[in-house]
Amino acid sequence: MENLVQEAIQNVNLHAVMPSLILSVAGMALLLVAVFSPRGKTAHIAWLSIASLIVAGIVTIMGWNDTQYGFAGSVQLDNFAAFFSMICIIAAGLAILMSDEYLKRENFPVGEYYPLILITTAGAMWMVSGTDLITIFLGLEVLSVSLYILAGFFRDQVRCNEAGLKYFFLGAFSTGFLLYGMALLYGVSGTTKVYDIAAYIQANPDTTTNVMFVAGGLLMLTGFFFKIAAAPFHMWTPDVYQGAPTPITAFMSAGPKAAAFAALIRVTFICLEGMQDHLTTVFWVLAVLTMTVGNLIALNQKDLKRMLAYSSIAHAGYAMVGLVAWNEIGSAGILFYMLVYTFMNMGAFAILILIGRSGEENLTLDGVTGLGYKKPMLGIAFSIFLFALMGLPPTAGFTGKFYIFAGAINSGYIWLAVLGVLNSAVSLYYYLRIMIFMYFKEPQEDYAWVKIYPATAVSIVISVIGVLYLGIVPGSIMQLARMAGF
Amino acid sequence: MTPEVLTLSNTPVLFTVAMLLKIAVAFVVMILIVAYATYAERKIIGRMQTRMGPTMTGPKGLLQPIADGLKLFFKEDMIPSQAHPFAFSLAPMMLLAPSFVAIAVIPFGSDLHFTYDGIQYVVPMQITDLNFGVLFILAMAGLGVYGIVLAGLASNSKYALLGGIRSTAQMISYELAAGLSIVAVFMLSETLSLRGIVLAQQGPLWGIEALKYIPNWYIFSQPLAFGLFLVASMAEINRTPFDLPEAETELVSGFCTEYSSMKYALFFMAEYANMITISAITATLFLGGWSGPFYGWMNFLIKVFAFMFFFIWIRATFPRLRYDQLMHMGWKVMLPLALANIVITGIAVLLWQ
Amino acid sequence: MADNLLSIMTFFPLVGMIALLFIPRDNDAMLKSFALAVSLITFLISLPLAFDNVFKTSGGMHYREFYEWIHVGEFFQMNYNVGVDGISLWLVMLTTFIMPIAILSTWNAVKKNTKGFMAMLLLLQTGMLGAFISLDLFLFYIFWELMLIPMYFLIGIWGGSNRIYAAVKFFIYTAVGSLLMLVGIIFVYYYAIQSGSPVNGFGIQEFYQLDIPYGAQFWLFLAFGFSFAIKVPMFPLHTWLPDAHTEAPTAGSVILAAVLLKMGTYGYVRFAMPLFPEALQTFIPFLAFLSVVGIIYGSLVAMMQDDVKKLVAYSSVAHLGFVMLGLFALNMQGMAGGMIQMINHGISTGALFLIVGFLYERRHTRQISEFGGLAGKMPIFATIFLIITFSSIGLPGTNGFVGEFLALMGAFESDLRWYAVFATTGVILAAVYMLWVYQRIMFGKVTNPANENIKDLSAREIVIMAPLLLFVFWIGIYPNTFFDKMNPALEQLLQQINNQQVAIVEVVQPVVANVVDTK
Amino acid sequence: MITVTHYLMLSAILFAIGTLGVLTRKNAIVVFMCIEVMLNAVNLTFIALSRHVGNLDGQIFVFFVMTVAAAEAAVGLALLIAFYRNKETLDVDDFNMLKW
Amino acid sequence: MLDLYLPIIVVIGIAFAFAIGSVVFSRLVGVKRYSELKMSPYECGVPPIGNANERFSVKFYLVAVAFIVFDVEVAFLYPWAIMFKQLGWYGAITMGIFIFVLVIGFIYDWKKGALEWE
Repeated sequence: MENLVQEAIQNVNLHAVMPSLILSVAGMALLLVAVFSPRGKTAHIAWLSIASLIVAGIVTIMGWNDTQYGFAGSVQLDNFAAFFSMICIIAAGLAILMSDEYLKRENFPVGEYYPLILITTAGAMWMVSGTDLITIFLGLEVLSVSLYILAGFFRDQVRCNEAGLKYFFLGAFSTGFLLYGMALLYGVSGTTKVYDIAAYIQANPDTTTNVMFVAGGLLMLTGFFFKIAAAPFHMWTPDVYQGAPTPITAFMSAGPKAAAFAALIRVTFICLEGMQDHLTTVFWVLAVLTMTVGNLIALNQKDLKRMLAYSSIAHAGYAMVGLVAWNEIGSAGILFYMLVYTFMNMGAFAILILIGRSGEENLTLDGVTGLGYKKPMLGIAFSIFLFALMGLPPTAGFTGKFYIFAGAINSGYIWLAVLGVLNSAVSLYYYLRIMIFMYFKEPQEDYAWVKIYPATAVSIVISVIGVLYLGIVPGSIMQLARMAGF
Repeated sequence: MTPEVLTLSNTPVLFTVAMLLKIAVAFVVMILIVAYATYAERKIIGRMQTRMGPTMTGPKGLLQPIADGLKLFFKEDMIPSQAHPFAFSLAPMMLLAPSFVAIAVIPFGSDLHFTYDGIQYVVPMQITDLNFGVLFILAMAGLGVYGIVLAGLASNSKYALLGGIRSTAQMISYELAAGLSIVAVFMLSETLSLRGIVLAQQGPLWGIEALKYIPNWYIFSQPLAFGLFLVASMAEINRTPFDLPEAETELVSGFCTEYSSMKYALFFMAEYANMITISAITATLFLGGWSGPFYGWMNFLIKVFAFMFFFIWIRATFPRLRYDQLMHMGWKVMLPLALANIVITGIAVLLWQ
Repeated sequence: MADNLLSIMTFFPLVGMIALLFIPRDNDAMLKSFALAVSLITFLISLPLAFDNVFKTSGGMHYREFYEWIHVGEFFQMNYNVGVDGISLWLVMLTTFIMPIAILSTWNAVKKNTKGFMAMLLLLQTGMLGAFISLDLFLFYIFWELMLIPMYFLIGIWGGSNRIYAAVKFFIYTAVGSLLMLVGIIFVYYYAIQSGSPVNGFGIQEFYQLDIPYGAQFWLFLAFGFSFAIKVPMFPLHTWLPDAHTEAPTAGSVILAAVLLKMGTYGYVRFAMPLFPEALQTFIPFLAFLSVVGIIYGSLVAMMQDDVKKLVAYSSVAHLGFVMLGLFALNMQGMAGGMIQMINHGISTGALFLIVGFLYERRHTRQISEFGGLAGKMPIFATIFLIITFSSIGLPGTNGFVGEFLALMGAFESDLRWYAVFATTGVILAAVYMLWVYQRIMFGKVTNPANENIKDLSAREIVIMAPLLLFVFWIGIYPNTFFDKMNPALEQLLQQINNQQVAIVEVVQPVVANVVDTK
Repeated sequence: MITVTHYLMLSAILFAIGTLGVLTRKNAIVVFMCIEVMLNAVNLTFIALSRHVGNLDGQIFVFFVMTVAAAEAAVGLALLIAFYRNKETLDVDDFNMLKW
Repeated sequence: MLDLYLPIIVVIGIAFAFAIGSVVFSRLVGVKRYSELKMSPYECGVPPIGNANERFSVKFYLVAVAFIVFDVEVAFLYPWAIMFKQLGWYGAITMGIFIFVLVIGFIYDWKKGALEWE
């Protein structure tokens, strides 16, 4: 017993969880700040949240190239984790920036919102740095549970309730699959540590034909597929994205999705390495299905949020191409793509926040008719994000897709890349449609209600800079992604 | 030669016989105490309020409980037309049965040694010694909530529903306080087995030889935990002054408004059975169980009766709490105190080592 | 200065565009003059290229600039790698030359949102110049796609009544093709890496040295060729062109015809043909067939049009058929003819669109039946129109003759003889539809009262047309100015195509075939 | 003799029941309980396997699953209440403000 | 194993048998005189109004939710408590952090008014 305790003490390495620790503590502290603040006063909480995110970001960056192992190999803060952590931090920061005025407009300025985002981010960071199925699961759940709340945050709006509930039900449902898969993997290998499972498979190669192991692996992956909204497990995405508060939708589509991808990469590339042949086929099919379904259904969407939801499904499909590639370029490509996606998608949602009206959030295509003339700067920014989502140079969307498809082609999946680009071509249509309404039609309204909230504008500017920077001179960040990839 | 513990594998027959005997004794005693606890309560409260209590049935009214029981047996068993019949019938059983089951893990006497066929056997005076006995008791206490919820919902009547909901809220609130308060005990005893806890309370207080005249009962080490647990338990079983769910004057008996006949009697019995269980647990956890100057089971019964008297006494003395006061006390007084107690105990124990 | 000439030339319009954004939006005159000034300065910057005699002696790349751009370890490297040779030289010049004309042509035509219009034009110029000078496939792709965005807005915002349809069609057609090309580009790169060949990022000069197996070449040529064929446009993929041309504003049509379409043919010359010479051999009959079909079909459809602009648009399809046919002849005459025909088409079709624009500005209609007898009312216009018509038909003495003649002759001397025979009918058909439309518009009596008070060309319009006319005759009479600088590069190109052919026919590489046999 | 296989079979059946319940039942609370059944089936699997492979990792996992299930229950119930207060129904078919 | 659980099973059986038996017995021997009025729910002697399944205060839910969370805390505390002395300061600090987190939640609950009644 003494030995065990000694060992446990030695294994604690707070450096390995420092960024998420900072966010958790900040989250809890701000929760108290929130409850002691008068109702409606939330700005200071938002700024404190951003400050803590910056601190966590600095700590993460300082840990670059300095892999920390903690808690007996349950946590591993390596470059991979650091990169994804940064994505989550950026996503959270942008979401917070675009939230405060939005909450005031929606008449629901509640301070708990920000701590919840911080805790979600902390969960995402556990998830990306977890090398133990328990840690991954725990991170996933901390993330999910906070997001359930955030998705249904406006408790007096039925749409929001519904989004929260749907997210909750399907999230919990998928958690069941994930756990069952983990249980079976544990049963076969006798351990929950990712590297130990890999070692076990190495020692017992016939494990990969073990029915229990294969079933476990697939069930676990199913759980992850729900989280990254891969077709046919994507059903929740449009509803939830449409109903949830817009900043949360933006955040959800970037940070948590990136975290789910991170865990998926870690688990598949390390743990299930032996199943590569079978898994690439699965990923292949799912990737094609996901992008096709996302793009095709997005074609006839009128509601912008819903359209972006389907587009985000399609983008998950593109990112999955990196999984199929199963090589360094592919995994680094996913890293880079998720970063790119964070900027472009969150930017697009930030614009939706500005042009939405209070309460009536269902922004349709008609709602942006002629917007480009009445609010030229918004129009330009929105166009940049849309071009990025299309994947056109010189925006980041192009470099991101390039990275991903390069991975696939390097592994010989040329037809997958072809299907990928054909899907991009399909997606052009619905993104262009937004621009058609924005620029090619005469404005019907004067958009007097559109106020450029300063903080939201800052988030848009940051996103624009990010999109252009990653599009024009992406070399250094791509290099970082390469160092972080598997 | 060390005595052999009776197990099913080495001596199946003896084990079975002993088991059945223990169960039978425990049950009969339990039912008797339940029956006469009602009598005792009426008598004692009567005396305290300078009344006589029951006097007519039998000598000094001693047959009163039996008469009550018979009366209830022959009353009409009604199921209101709007009720859900199955759940309605299930509810009282769900309340009573767990409180009976809970006694299965309580040690009610010191070990019994006897020789059979030249082999020395030892029989623990306990129906079964689960190594997580406390958890079992808490689980059973938790099950009781279902009975009340079911009663409230199945009756499909406003008073019953309100009573049931209120009672549930109350029970779970105080279950927390009760559960937390005894954590400090386990920190000292290092076991969840009730028998183990009793054994841990042997010897002089805090192991100091100079204090050998004071037993090492946890009531001395953990007075706060004791108080908290007693109060919380009382509330958990809806005893006055925490009997809001049944509050006759406000909610017309709460969740048992619609009940009659033997089903009502089961609710009634459950309350007293719970009282016994709680007394027994408190005695075990804080007063050294069967240890004391007399035979094991006598010590134990004395402690139980003392607690029963205490409960009745409280009933006679205190007025009923208001609901907000009740919840306030559970959440804002007892819960923090219990948590603080754990922290303080932890620090104290570590410093002591 | 000379070291960075190409970069300065390319990015000057972009800088100008950014500066333009700070000019108040309602100051139309200022916006226009500024844009014009920017485009003129760009033209001046590019002038030294035209007078540099180094192109006469060497067919290689000149004015090279090379900077590392994106370097991601062993994953991939992209470089800023630019340069011009005799082939791209004249296309670059054409671009810088046409742009001031296009801007001048919109002086009064664009009424709404001048700022956006000018910004888009300047952005477009950067894209076009960049695409012509890129020696790195990745860089080329970036510029190639960059051209899409401004053109999309030019058509969509300032176009005619059916502009949305035309803009989206243009965008999606072009983007689909280019996306497939992207896959091809990435594949070539990794093929080069894996085959151990020396690689300098996505530099095409290194890619020229690759021995890509036939199986891969086939698909790659298809990917590249498809993309360029859309842009050219070749026969079955041409349907976006009439829509885009018709709906685009005059400046847009001019640039689209003069420069953007050259992107496709330039792509063939620079990338598809030399990179995949073996596959080229397979495709030549097919492509040549499509070119001839394009020539005849374009001419016939042009004949049927009621709308002048549509007529010009379809004539473009026919003209570019000649270009393609010349290029696929794979000999000096054909190549030179194709190349010069690209310039010619830029000048004459650009001029035709300007002429249509003049008409449209005056009458706000493009229906041929609305006009008639304009010759008497506007003599200067009639003269200019006639010259341009001759140029378009390819009358000797004008530029069109030189190009078409050389292209057809090249084709005739190569394996494409029979194609050339059929293509020749296109020349006759061109005469038919061009002269016919000229006759219907200019001659006869003024039947439509709206044409009674029609004004002749203004000074500005004459200034716009003058340089075009100059080049019509210059190329028509003394094309050697251009050929001198083009020939060395073309020779080198032909050598590249033919060498590779021989090399590949000789070397059989079964190992490589496995690599290419994709999953 | 009862072996680990029996436990696994039992938990698999429970898991299947839970899954089917989630997919077929209409009442949100029942759906929610079915999810809990799934989680508990997983817990059973973990414990059986933990005993089978002879280490405690599985039981530790169960601890976390329980906690998480509790947290999920808390949040889920809160969401259900919020929805019920606005819409007065808990039928899954009435989650139709957004296209399903 | 069975040593420990057989008695429990027997006890459970007996307890339920007792409960069910007494109910059934009383049903058998008790009088049965049904009437519409008698079977209606009690409501202070006036005819019952409306359905009993009304909404009740959201406070009850809050209590339930808080209970779930703290009950799990208790579940975590028990195993820790019996190992407490062996784990020493390490265990104490670890659990201290855990309790600290819950206390924050508790303070939040408190300040938010989830524990207030009226």
